[in-house]
Amino acid sequence: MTKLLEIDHLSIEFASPTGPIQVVSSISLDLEPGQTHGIVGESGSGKSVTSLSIMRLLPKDQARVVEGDIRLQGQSLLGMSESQMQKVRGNRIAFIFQEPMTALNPVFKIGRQVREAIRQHSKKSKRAAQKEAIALLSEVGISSPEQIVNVYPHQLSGGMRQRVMIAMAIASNPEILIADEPTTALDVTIQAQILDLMKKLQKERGMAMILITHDLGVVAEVCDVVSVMYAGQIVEQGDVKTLFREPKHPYTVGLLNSIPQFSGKEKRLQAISGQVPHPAEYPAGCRIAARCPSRMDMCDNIEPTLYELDHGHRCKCHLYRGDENVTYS
Amino acid sequence: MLAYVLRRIAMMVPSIAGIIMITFILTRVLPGDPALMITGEQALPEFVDKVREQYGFNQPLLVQLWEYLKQLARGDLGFAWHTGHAVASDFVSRFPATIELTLVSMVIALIVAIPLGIVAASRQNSIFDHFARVLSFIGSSVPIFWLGLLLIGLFYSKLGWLPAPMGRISDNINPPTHITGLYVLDSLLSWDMVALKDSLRHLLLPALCLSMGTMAIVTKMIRASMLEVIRQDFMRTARAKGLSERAVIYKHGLINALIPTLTVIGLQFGALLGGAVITETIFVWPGIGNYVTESILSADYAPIQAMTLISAVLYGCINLIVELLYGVLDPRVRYE
Amino acid sequence: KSSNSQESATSSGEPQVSTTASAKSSAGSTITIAYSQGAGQTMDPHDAGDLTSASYAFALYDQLVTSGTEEKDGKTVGRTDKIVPSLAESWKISDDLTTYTFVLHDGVKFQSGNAVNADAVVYSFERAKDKGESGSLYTLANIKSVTKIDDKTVEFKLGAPNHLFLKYLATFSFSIVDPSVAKSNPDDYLTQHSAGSGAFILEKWDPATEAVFVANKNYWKGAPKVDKVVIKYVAEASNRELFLDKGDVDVALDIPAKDVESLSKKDNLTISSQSSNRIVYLGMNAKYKPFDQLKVRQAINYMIDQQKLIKDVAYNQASPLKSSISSKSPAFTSEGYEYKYDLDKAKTLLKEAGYEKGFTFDLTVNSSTQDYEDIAVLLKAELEKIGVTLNINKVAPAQYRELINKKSAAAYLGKYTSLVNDPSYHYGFLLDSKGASNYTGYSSKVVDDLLAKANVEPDEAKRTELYKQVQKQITADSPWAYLYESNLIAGFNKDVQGYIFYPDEIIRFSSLYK
Amino acid sequence: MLPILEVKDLKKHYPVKKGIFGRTNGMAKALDGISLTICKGETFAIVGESGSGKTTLGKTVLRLIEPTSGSIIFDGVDITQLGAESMRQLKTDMQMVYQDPYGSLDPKWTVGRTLEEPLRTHYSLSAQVITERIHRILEVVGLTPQHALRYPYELSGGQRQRVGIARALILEPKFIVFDEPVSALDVSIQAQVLTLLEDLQSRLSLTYLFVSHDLSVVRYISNQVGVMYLGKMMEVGPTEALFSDPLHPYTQALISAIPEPNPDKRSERIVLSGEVPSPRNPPSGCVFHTRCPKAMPQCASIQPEWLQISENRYTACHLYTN
Amino acid sequence: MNRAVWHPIHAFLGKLLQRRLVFVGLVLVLIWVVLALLAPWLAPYGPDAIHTEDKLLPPNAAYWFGTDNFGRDIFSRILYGARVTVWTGMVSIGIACAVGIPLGAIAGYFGGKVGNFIMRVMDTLLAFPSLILAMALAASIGPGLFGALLAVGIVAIPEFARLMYGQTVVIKEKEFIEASRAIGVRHKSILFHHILPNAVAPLIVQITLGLGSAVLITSSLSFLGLGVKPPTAEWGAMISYGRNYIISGEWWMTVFPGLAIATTIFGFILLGDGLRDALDPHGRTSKK
Ligand SMILES: Nc1ncnc2c1ncn2[C@@H]1O[C@H](COP(=O)(O)OP(=O)(O)OP(=O)(O)O)[C@@H](O)[C@H]1O
Ligand SMILES: Nc1ncnc2c1ncn2[C@@H]1O[C@H](COP(=O)(O)OP(=O)(O)OP(=O)(O)O)[C@@H](O)[C@H]1O
Ligand SMILES: [Mg+2]
Ligand SMILES: [Mg+2]
Repeated sequence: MTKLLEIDHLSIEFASPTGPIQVVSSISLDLEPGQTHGIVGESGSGKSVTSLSIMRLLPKDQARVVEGDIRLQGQSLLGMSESQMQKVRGNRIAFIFQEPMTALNPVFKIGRQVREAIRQHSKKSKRAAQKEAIALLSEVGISSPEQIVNVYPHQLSGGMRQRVMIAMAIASNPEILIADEPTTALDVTIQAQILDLMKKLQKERGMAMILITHDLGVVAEVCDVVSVMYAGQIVEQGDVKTLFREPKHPYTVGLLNSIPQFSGKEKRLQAISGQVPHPAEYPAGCRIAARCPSRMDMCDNIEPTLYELDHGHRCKCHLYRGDENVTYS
Repeated sequence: MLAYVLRRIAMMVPSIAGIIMITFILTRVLPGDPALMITGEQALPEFVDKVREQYGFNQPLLVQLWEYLKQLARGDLGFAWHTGHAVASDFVSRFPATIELTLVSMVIALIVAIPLGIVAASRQNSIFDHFARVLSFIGSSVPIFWLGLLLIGLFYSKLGWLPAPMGRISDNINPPTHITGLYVLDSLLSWDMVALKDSLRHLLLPALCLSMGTMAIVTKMIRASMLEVIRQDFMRTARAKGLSERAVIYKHGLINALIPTLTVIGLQFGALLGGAVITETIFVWPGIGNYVTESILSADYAPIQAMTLISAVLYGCINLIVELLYGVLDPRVRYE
Repeated sequence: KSSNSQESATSSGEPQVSTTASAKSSAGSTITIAYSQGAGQTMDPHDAGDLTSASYAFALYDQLVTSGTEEKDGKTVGRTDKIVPSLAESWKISDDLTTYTFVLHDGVKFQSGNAVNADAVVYSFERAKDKGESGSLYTLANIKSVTKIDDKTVEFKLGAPNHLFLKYLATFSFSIVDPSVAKSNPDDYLTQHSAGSGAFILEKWDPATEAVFVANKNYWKGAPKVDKVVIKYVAEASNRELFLDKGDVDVALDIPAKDVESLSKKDNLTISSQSSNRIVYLGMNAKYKPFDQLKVRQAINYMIDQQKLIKDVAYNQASPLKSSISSKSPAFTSEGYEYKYDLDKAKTLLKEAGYEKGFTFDLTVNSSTQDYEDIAVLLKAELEKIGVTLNINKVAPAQYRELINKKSAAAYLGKYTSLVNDPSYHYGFLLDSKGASNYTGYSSKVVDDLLAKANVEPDEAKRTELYKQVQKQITADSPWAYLYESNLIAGFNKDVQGYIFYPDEIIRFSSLYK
Repeated sequence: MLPILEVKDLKKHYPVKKGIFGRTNGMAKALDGISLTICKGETFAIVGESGSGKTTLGKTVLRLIEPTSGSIIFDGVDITQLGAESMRQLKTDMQMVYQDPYGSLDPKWTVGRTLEEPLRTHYSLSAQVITERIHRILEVVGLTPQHALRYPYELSGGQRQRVGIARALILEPKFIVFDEPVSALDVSIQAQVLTLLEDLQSRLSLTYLFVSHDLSVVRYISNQVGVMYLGKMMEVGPTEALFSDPLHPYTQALISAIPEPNPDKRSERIVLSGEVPSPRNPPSGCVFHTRCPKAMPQCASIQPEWLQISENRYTACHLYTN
Repeated sequence: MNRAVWHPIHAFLGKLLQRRLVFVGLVLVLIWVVLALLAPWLAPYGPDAIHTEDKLLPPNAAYWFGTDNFGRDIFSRILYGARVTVWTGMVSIGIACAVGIPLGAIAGYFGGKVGNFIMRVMDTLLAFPSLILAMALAASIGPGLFGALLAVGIVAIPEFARLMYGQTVVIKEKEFIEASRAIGVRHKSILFHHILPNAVAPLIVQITLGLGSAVLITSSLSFLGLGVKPPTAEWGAMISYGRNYIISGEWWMTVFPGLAIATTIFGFILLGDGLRDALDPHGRTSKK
């Protein structure tokens, strides 16, 4: 069976004055239709780079895919011509960016920008597109869309803008929606609204979704599958419920222990010591070794592979080498 | 909006008052006794005194200032003794030439700079980019007066391709019917192709020469702001919609890049007026720049004062227009 | 005293008198002249004070009398020291030399069609009296009254005998204007319009670029041979040359001396370089140290290498200056001028004056004339040899005028061209202790007395003798260092004819044709 | 316990300027009648959505922003009445830590120089004493003396935030205002900073005013919580009580909106409609009524009073008016 | 970017040298400065030494750039001209900095009526076309080197004031400034120790570019006869002098000084532009 989207051992390098720097290393993930895949990780772990590479939106003169492939229903996106790719963007895969403040063109009216998304991939008249734009805006919960089409982005609040972004993203009924931290810049109450909206739309339209965030709570609520990224690699991947109930990787565990547990004050926070290294300084061996409470000698030199646990749960840690069956709690 | 414009114009008043003061003081400390220049070399002292009295040069400065203000209030710009004419009539006859020169230079500069800047930015580090950058560096390094001399030397004396740099139109060709005073425009309006061709040929070198600096700066600005815009999130949004790179740059990028450039373009009018002083001297262009140079050298107060006053008003108006354009192009800016 | 009517017959040098001339002129011909400057000009002959305006006045207006011409080496040359009739056909001078009675030419009409009559003459002199430029001359001429005797006769009464009165009358300042036009318009009307009886009528004038004159077909001395004269103002000498060479202009004035040689070689051009009345000198004000010492002034004189200046600055388009007056002036003498370039002599003089180590001074020069700067640069290099430091104070014309007029320049480079070619006029301005242009503040009782005496001396030979004494005295006192007499250089296209050079440097373009 | 800071009816109204002549037409009520009491050694947290006036409150309390009216009694002294010089001296007792670890350190200064500045401003100490104190404080916040020689860009976000804290601590203040000190940091670093703050408080017996929009953080760190909305206080109470039994509908909605990572602990969520109105044009009556799921007719017209519900619990809501 | 481990100066130099154009600029400027300094040793003749027997010679072995109408060596004059240029540039930009920067800083930091007034005056000065203002000033002060450099300096004041004003307004809103105020640091100290150092980068850029335009304006003034007094070897004056000789074919009197001006300004502009990129990678300082 061909997967809807398949990222296959993808590695990406950026040019820098001191030579190329690998910021994403051998990442793999699959996406089934209708599924929501969450990617979490600390800042700089390579979440955005991964997502942009699916759209082939990384700056051409700086970024380079050094290894791996991305396939949309079996067809390699990396091998497509630029014009073929333009037919994929916005049409089959849509994107929502983190900063709703800057992601809309400040000098065009909302209507024009939504219309553009509609007409780019269909042969609709301006009129029809305008009508559809209004319908879309009302679908994303904007109360008086007829007026909103005639205003400029700066006249809208952050939440409204993010709704407009979503309207543009779903305009061509994409198969996949990639959302890069869609709610980070928003207030909690607004964040709740937007997450609700996205869940609703996904259900109605049967879209698959990749949701990038650093908020574990968001992942837990919205996603089916989650990948935890650290320093350009996926360190743990699996079904949300299993992963949150039984985190395997010491980093995931640490991450979960770092969040003040809302339900009680009883536990003192257990911070992971140290910090994420710069991509230029990723260590050999396991990249978390220096910060890991269960570090072993081998961790410094040998990079662990992504070990398969049950139910598609994978973990990139020497603790889960097949021979030894150590569990970590 | 109208209220805004009126208020803005009201705000120009103190600045113009400041300019009147500064110029007044500057001209009065200009070395040189105007009475001596008004009378000829053979004049006897008593006649010089008579002139001094007639023009009020013997009055205390404050009285002179007051007289000057009164005269300005009547709309009288004074008398330019070095031409023997009222300043106003001198301006009427010379200003169109300068305006024409400045406008055509601006047009040339923009026609070259905008596409060049965009191409340079959208293909950063390409050969176009290098060309644009080097061109803009050269454009702002070459002194106008030198370039002008070389251009005349080449195109007129050596090659003989262009008419003598003397005036705005050849002697044997009648100037077009006077409508705006701008020969190019007038000859277009009255469909006088002979005059159009000839006046364009006269304009070409001085306008090209004057446009260099502006061309350079605008190219640089467009390139810089385009580079800035290209990095913006909304450009990525446009790409993510599936727009082609061309559409992204020209539909979404260009207008955003033009907005910050507007200010620079507005400011360039001032620079062009300054540059016109030199260009007009070299190309014997019968405009205001030449006139001001003469006035400064012969300590003729009235034209200098009038010139600074008018250029300040012009500057204010251009800035206002730029601001209003800003409001048109950039919805985030609204004036009430 | 004597009727000069026969003189007009002898001086047939006036080319425009020829009535057949118009037949020769090619139809629709235009002559374009590039002037070096347009600034400061006016069309009003009574206000005119510069060469440009003066040339307009001569084209637009006639005077009672005018300068004569002579044939020299097959060329017609103007003689400003020779007066011939113009609007006045003849005149009588009373025995006490203070009353002049002029009889006007018959049937002369202004361009408006009005007759040029005694009223017009009286009006014109009234008008001239009050204007700055002509008023000065009016005062100098010491005119007491101008009276109409009858329609054709006007009588002038002078305060004192004045041997150069007729020469005054020949200047543009005493142009006869049309009273009906002048009176019926605002006073400054004539600044921009013409109302004369002259050979040309003003058609168009833009002080920034050009003035256009059309021929007065009914000119009483015969219509000009061209239909139109266009004056272009081209400040840059190089441009004037360029335009001349390319045929964009027919005549270019003020050709730089350095180019005379190369331009003369061109087949299409004729260059006229003739010695004018212009003298160039270095003035030293005795009020300022160290010029209070004769020996210092003499030392400077000994440092002047006129030949070198003429060669390196004037490119041989000049001649040595050996007196304080032009060699073309009546009564000129170089007697008493013993200076020649002599470094040792200069050093000795300085030593005697107590400036063995030299001194420093500012030389004020006008930025409008390139020659000045060149002279100054050369002098600076020369004076360095005797330890004198010359700082070149190059200033704009306005400042220059102010500095020298207020006599606040210790030393300056000056030039002078006498409009009226006579020592009386020349010295009255320049070196009389009360002279309006006496910028060095030279004041010599001897000279003043001699000049006063000469002014009232009716006998020409005696006058000449007095003026020679004046020259000797001044040369001995050395308020100036003489530099050179410069040429007036103009360039013509080969087909341009009829140029008459006048030593007063004012171009009379009426005579030109092609 | 002893109150160290008492704020009474504090108001801060910003004139809303329009046009180029800067005519004032209207006021933005960033703070509109805030009262609160903070006891020694306690952490008082302020939560609220963006624009609710949290930062303004924090800065006004330190008089970095001049209040429009109201009183601020610090250690028994009404500091709104103090002159500039006494206020300057009071800075040794009251300090502030900023949200943005990038913007709050002078990029041209080394850490050492940044830490030196407060000491030099208030005391004349010998270079040696200064160095010692800098080293000591660096260790207190979990850095090493070597860090004194570094420039901000050589530090990570968490390290910078530690420097910011060290700068506040070096004057040994009694009271520190934290303006969202962890919201710019990654979770793992956030936890490091939070535990540090906890430690410091107990070791140095400090009092905190802790501003945040993150309820989980607030719940973790504070003893008292104040919930702000549009420049007004909605509810104040001891942390545990407030979180387990929120009184005000806004507090209830806020708490339910937090995504919960523990899949076993999820509860029903109240999703508020609409967005926060502008403080330039706040709704009449209860400012929250436009979004309130329990709004009643009187909410739109009558401003609810500040009510004491139980011993330590206050709220402003018509639900509790009777 | 925050994790960069290089020393700031290394990083800066690295960025600077990465761009070849900047390097060209730096070299050009350095060459001219060195030539100016060493002029007396490098120049084959004195700048005013007259050799009338060798006048108007085209470039040749004895006179590399030819001679002028007095037989003065153009090459030597250009070398000495570099001194005048470097000197006027430095002094006039020095004046502009010394007046403009404090004015801008005070206006920006304290704002209010005084600040408003200062900036209004600066705007008024900016409303004059700079060359015309410089001409009027130079003519008023009186021609000569002093007048010219004062005029050029005054004309450049508003630009520095505006730049400093813009910088101050931006920097003073930064949190670290408020943090210092929260500590109780005095205004003077904040201005000197926080704001000024943070504004230095764009100021350096402006100084570099300002030097370029100072050279241009000075030479323009000289060209119009309002600059240095003869026989001072100044490039603009040399061109002005030489223009009369173009027609007679003595191009070297104009072309070489023109090239000297152009290369100098070119150098400054390249350098300034490169410095801007190196000091401020986002080019934000270029805008107000
Ligand atoms: N254009 C670029 N040039 C060089 N390096 C880049 C570029 N874009 C991203 N990187 C580097 O790639 C790494 C991954 O960046 P990415 O933006 O994917 O992180 P992220 O996980 O999305 O972080 P955040 O949560 O902050 O958005 C970072 O170290 C970043 O510095
Ligand atoms: N200087 C000012 N002038 C005018 N209005 C201001 C000013 N500072 C703040 N405000 C307004 O006051 C209100 C409260 O601002 P404040 O920064 O205190 O909010 P906040 O709760 O800290 O928000 P955030 O979570 O975004 O930091 C906002 O609506 C803001 O627009
Ligand atoms: Mg990201
Ligand atoms: Mg805040």
